[in-house]
Amino acid sequence: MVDLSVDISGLKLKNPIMPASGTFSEDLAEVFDLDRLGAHVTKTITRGWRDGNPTPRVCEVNGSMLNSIGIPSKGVGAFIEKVVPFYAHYETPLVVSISGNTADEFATLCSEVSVPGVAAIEVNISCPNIEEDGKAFAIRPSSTHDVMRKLRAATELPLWAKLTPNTGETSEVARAAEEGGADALVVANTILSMAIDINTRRPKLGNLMGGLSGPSLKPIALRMAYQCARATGIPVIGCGGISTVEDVIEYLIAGASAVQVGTATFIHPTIMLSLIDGLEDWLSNQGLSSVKDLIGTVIDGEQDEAVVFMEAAP
Amino acid sequence: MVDLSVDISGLKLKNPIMPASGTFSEDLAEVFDLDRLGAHVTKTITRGWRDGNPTPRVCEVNGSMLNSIGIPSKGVGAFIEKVVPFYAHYETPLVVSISGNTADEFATLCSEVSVPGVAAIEVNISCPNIEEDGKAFAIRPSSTHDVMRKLRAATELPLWAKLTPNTGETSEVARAAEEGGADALVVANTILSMAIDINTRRPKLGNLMGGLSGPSLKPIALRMAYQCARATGIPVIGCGGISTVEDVIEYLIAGASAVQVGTATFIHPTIMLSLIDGLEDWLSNQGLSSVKDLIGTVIDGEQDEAVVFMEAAP
Amino acid sequence: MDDVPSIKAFELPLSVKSNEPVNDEYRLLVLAAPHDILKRCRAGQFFHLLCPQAGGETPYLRRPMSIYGFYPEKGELHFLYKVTGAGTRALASLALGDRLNVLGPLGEPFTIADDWQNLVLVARGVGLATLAPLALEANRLGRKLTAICSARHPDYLMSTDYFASLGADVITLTDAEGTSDLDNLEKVIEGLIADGRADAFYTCGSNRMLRLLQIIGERRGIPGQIALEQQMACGIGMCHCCVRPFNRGDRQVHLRVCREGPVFDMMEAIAW
Amino acid sequence: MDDVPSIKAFELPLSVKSNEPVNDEYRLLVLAAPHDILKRCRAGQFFHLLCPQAGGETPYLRRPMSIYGFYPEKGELHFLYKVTGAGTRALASLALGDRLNVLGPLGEPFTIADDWQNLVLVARGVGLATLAPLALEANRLGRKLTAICSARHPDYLMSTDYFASLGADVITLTDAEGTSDLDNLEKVIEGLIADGRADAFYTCGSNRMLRLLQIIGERRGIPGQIALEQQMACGIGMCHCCVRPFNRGDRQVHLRVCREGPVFDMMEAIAW
Ligand SMILES: Cc1cc2nc3c(=O)[nH]c(=O)nc-3n(C[C@H](O)[C@H](O)[C@H](O)COP(=O)(O)OP(=O)(O)OC[C@H]3O[C@@H](n4cnc5c(N)ncnc54)[C@H](O)[C@@H]3O)c2cc1C
Ligand SMILES: Cc1cc2nc3c(=O)[nH]c(=O)nc-3n(C[C@H](O)[C@H](O)[C@H](O)COP(=O)(O)OP(=O)(O)OC[C@H]3O[C@@H](n4cnc5c(N)ncnc54)[C@H](O)[C@@H]3O)c2cc1C
Ligand SMILES: Cc1cc2nc3c(=O)[nH]c(=O)nc-3n(C[C@H](O)[C@H](O)[C@H](O)COP(=O)(O)O)c2cc1C
Ligand SMILES: Cc1cc2nc3c(=O)[nH]c(=O)nc-3n(C[C@H](O)[C@H](O)[C@H](O)COP(=O)(O)O)c2cc1C
Ligand code: FES
Ligand code: FES
Repeated sequence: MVDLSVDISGLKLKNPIMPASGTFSEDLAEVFDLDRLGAHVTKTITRGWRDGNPTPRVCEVNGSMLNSIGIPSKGVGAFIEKVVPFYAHYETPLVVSISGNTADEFATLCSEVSVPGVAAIEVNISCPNIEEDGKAFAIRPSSTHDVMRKLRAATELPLWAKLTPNTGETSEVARAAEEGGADALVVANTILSMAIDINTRRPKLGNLMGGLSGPSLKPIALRMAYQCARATGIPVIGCGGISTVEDVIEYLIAGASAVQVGTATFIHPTIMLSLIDGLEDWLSNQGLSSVKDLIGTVIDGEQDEAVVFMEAAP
Repeated sequence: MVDLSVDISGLKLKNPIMPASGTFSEDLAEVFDLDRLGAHVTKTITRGWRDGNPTPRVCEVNGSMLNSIGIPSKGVGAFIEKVVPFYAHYETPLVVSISGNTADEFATLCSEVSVPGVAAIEVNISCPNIEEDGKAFAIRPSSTHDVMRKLRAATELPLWAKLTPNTGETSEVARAAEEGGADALVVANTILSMAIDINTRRPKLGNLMGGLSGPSLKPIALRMAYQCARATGIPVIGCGGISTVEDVIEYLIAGASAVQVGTATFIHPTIMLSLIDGLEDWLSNQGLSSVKDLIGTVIDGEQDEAVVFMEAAP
Repeated sequence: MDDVPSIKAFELPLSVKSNEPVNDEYRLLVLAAPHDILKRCRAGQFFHLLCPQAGGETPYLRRPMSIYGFYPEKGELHFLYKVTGAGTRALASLALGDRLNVLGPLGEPFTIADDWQNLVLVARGVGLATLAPLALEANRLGRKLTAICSARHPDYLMSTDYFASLGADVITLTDAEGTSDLDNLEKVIEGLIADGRADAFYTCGSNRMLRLLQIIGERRGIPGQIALEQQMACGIGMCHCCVRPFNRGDRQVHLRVCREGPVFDMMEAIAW
Repeated sequence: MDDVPSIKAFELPLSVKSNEPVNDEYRLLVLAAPHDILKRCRAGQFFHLLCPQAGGETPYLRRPMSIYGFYPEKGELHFLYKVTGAGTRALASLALGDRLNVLGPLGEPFTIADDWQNLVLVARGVGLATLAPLALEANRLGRKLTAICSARHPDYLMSTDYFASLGADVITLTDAEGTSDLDNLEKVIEGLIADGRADAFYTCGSNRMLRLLQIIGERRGIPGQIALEQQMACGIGMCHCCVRPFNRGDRQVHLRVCREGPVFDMMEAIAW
């Protein structure tokens, strides 16, 4: 028997496989038993009601996809009334993803969702901050630190900070999140992208631009997961392009303590179950008794620290 | 007859297809007549001699590749003596790509390569700047502006600034390059990525991390090309993941005046010729008499300016 | 554990029994499917199909397809599709014995209210694929059905024999014969209403038809349902990419085509 | 225009004549190739192969393969390969009539100096693929050749008949028979030297063999050449990914395996 359980700063998960925010909902309970997952992570909510972006909201690009769903949200009231009780039927811990346009609004929401039944809060700091010219909080270390301190003060629950790949300062942002009070880092969100229909000459997304997810994102997000694991002392949850058990293993070796699966669930709704089973088989074939023995075992010892944190010269 | 010629701030190219730096060299003359290309762009050189990064220097990732070649360079002397005269045998204009560790060294090199036979200088500001904690110049608007002003003062030749996707401030960096004196923008270089061999647990690149190029990069670089065309008044040269004539058209519609083809040449060494022919055919099928009638024709009019420049909410 | 939803949708590979052209635009795909899946199917629902790699193209997202027919006795699941892009081109390449990964059944089916004795089905082109199984259901419930089938050309009229065999009155309208314009359609429908043969409308696909049916429905107080399409990623309600706007009272709401739909109240739908 | 390099390498799709296993590790791929391409081929050169999509895998970069045989008369180009990963698995899926896009011939060939009358070829495993065409060249030039072929097991000894048919003396060493160790190899080579049958060495692939040959070469003043491998992207000298270090005088230089190689001076090569 292989021990698949991991510990995310005190929150124990029975296995390291969980869904990524926005690619999971109660609806999936009609496809398989959600209690098999390591955690449940909800779509990001905002305090008030929001409509989301114009359609089309998704398109395909070369074996991956773009989305500009926006964050349609029924607001925090509806969420606490309807969604939190749904997950109370499961043993798997519930992680609630939240977001806000300003640091204060964000922090208010953070305290509002700190209710029984919620095991941790994932703060989606990859969303635009209207106080910083619309830049996402997690683009800069300073705005990351500021918002994390306010969020930290707003709740006793574990805080997972979800980072964006739309930055040139991943390690610095990761450290700012840690110093600001994050208990774990979720690495990463989608990267800003675009596609144009050459026949109509219109952008393929109603919102012009959107986030790239799926296999194309993997090498970028894996690099960030590695950088964050090296740069901080808190657990990293890898996310981006995972669709095979080899991808899961690659993230764990790079230093991630758990992983989130997003777009792959759209292609194979039951994929998270296959990943859990596949990981167990692989570990047992390798003679490993615990997934913890795999985490962070990348052999990079001969490498200069400078190489790890500097930008590579192209 | 379709007119394929384009004008890059006064430099006239017979067609908008040229190679990307580092994926082209004199060696390709043994595969096809290089005079068919719109421009010749050399591998980035540095002032002094450099060895490049440890091997392995490339690996495959999901239908794309990572590289960490580094910038092996024989130095500026050997370059002017051997490489510049080679290209004198062709009518196609020569664009020399250069880079430096500090802004001053960069500027010195810029004036040193301003020799007869060189039509324009591409400044690879996506390389680490040792005065800014090893961050590439083009990660931040301020360091972009500083280095561009020094480069501008060092030469009379057209300056093309090559931007990096490793930033959250593409539009700002583009404007800083324009204000600093760039005549055109090359958008973009590779994005920092990683891959690990799960059997050996070693990074697949000798340098740990490297740049992602090929089809996976396209939606990201296309988005940047669009942002740069919107944000500045100088020509944009699109680069990233181009491997079909549809890709070329998509970049031109997004606002690029020309394109660079990189990794695709490794897969099909003659692909640039097919792209030139394919573009001509497509334009003529569309009843367009000049490629200039296609450039920047994306239909985005109904979109809020804010959407274009802000980060999309994922 | 109680109150946990039961499993309703299944991801599974089905083997191809046949995949033949119906005319030069449409093809019929027949899959061998397990009895317990077929028993769950309802008219108006759809499956989300994972199209294979074919001819150098790799469709990534699944493609939604209405259930054209489901036959628990024969163990068959039918789709009628039009080849339009990479995904449907890939479907067209499937041969006997190949496997196709399907997810379903998904979405809310058509409903037939107890007092809807005379049903009128109005469809054009591939819309017939979605409405066809409704005829079977109407037949099972002993309702009268009139199927108004519109197409560019008589050659593209599909399923008319199928409708007729289920006891439906079939009215065909084609562009080629100059009978498919909205004015004529309106006349035909008003004729049915006058004869007391229109308690409810079922339609799908065409914007112009929707608008006409809404006007007639409003004027005559006749309800109806419409099956709508929208691009989909997950197909099961998670991603919110497939929303469309609907009128609910004096508000507009966004509903997911894959989850609250694809069948919606005809009067609430908003023409696009 | 003058001084512009002439076209030497060609990108073109060739059709497969056969692709059969040689033993349970190696396969022989025979392509139909145009005469003018085959005439340009030289022993030691390679082609860069664009492996097809196969079995859900999509190899992206091309794969370098030594020319195992080139026969302008028969219009055939041969490759001998070992299935190791996605690219070679895809090669193994090629069937009669399939097309394979190749780029070549590439790289610097072996050279045979005028005073090298007695050649010794030392190879193990797939290294034989690279050295085989050298035997043909030696035969054409009327040089004497001794081929020392090493393998895990007699079953994996390939090309020995081929070497023998070209008039070479063949010496086989295998792990199974306990004859392939370095001590024995050294004895065999020293025997050849004593008999005046070793003016130059040709080798490839094995680190341990290289070191041994360098020691013997140094001691006895016998020159040699080695064909080396390195991961490649472009295959024609543009990308600088395929470099290896070499001793040149008292400096180390980095040379491109695809361009300055794959054949290098044996004494300059650095064991890895
Ligand atoms: C609930 C539902 C039921 C459907 N039933 C049928 C049916 O029975 N027969 C049939 O022929 N078609 C049906 N369609 C339309 C069918 O899904 C599209 O024709 C198909 O997805 C096109 O894919 P493609 O790759 O061939 O085309 P492309 O245009 O290359 O597709 C590109 C993307 O757009 C999406 N897309 C394109 N057209 C549509 C559309 N009309 N609706 C939704 N997404 C679209 C594709 O899924 C894909 O993600 C249905 C659509 C929905 C939503
Ligand atoms: C000049 C030259 C000549 C060669 N001649 C032959 C030959 O005649 N017969 C033969 O069987 N093999 C030969 N090889 C090795 C052959 O190129 C590799 O076995 C092959 O590329 C492996 O690809 P793969 O996808 O099956 O394996 P993978 O391990 O999946 O390949 C992953 C990547 O590593 C590269 N790679 C893996 N092994 C090697 C290697 N040994 N050398 C270079 N790149 C490698 C691949 O090209 C690919 O880019 C030669 C290599 C070189 C450089
Ligand atoms: C349709 C869609 C909606 C998403 N919505 C959210 C969201 O609301 N909040 C969030 O933090 N990330 C959101 N994401 C990003 C995912 O959580 C994940 O970070 C990203 O998709 C990368 O993982 P993947 O490649 O496995 O999909 C969304 C992604 C997709 C595809
Ligand atoms: C092997 C390799 C070497 C490269 N070297 C350089 C370089 O020296 N200077 C530079 O500005 N860009 C360099 N690049 C980046 C390319 O010029 C180009 O920006 C990038 O590859 C994206 O384009 P592509 O997807 O078409 O390859 C290199 C790319 C590759 C793959
Ligand atoms: S397709 Fe995902 S919610 Fe409808
Ligand atoms: S493989 Fe590109 S230089 Fe050798």
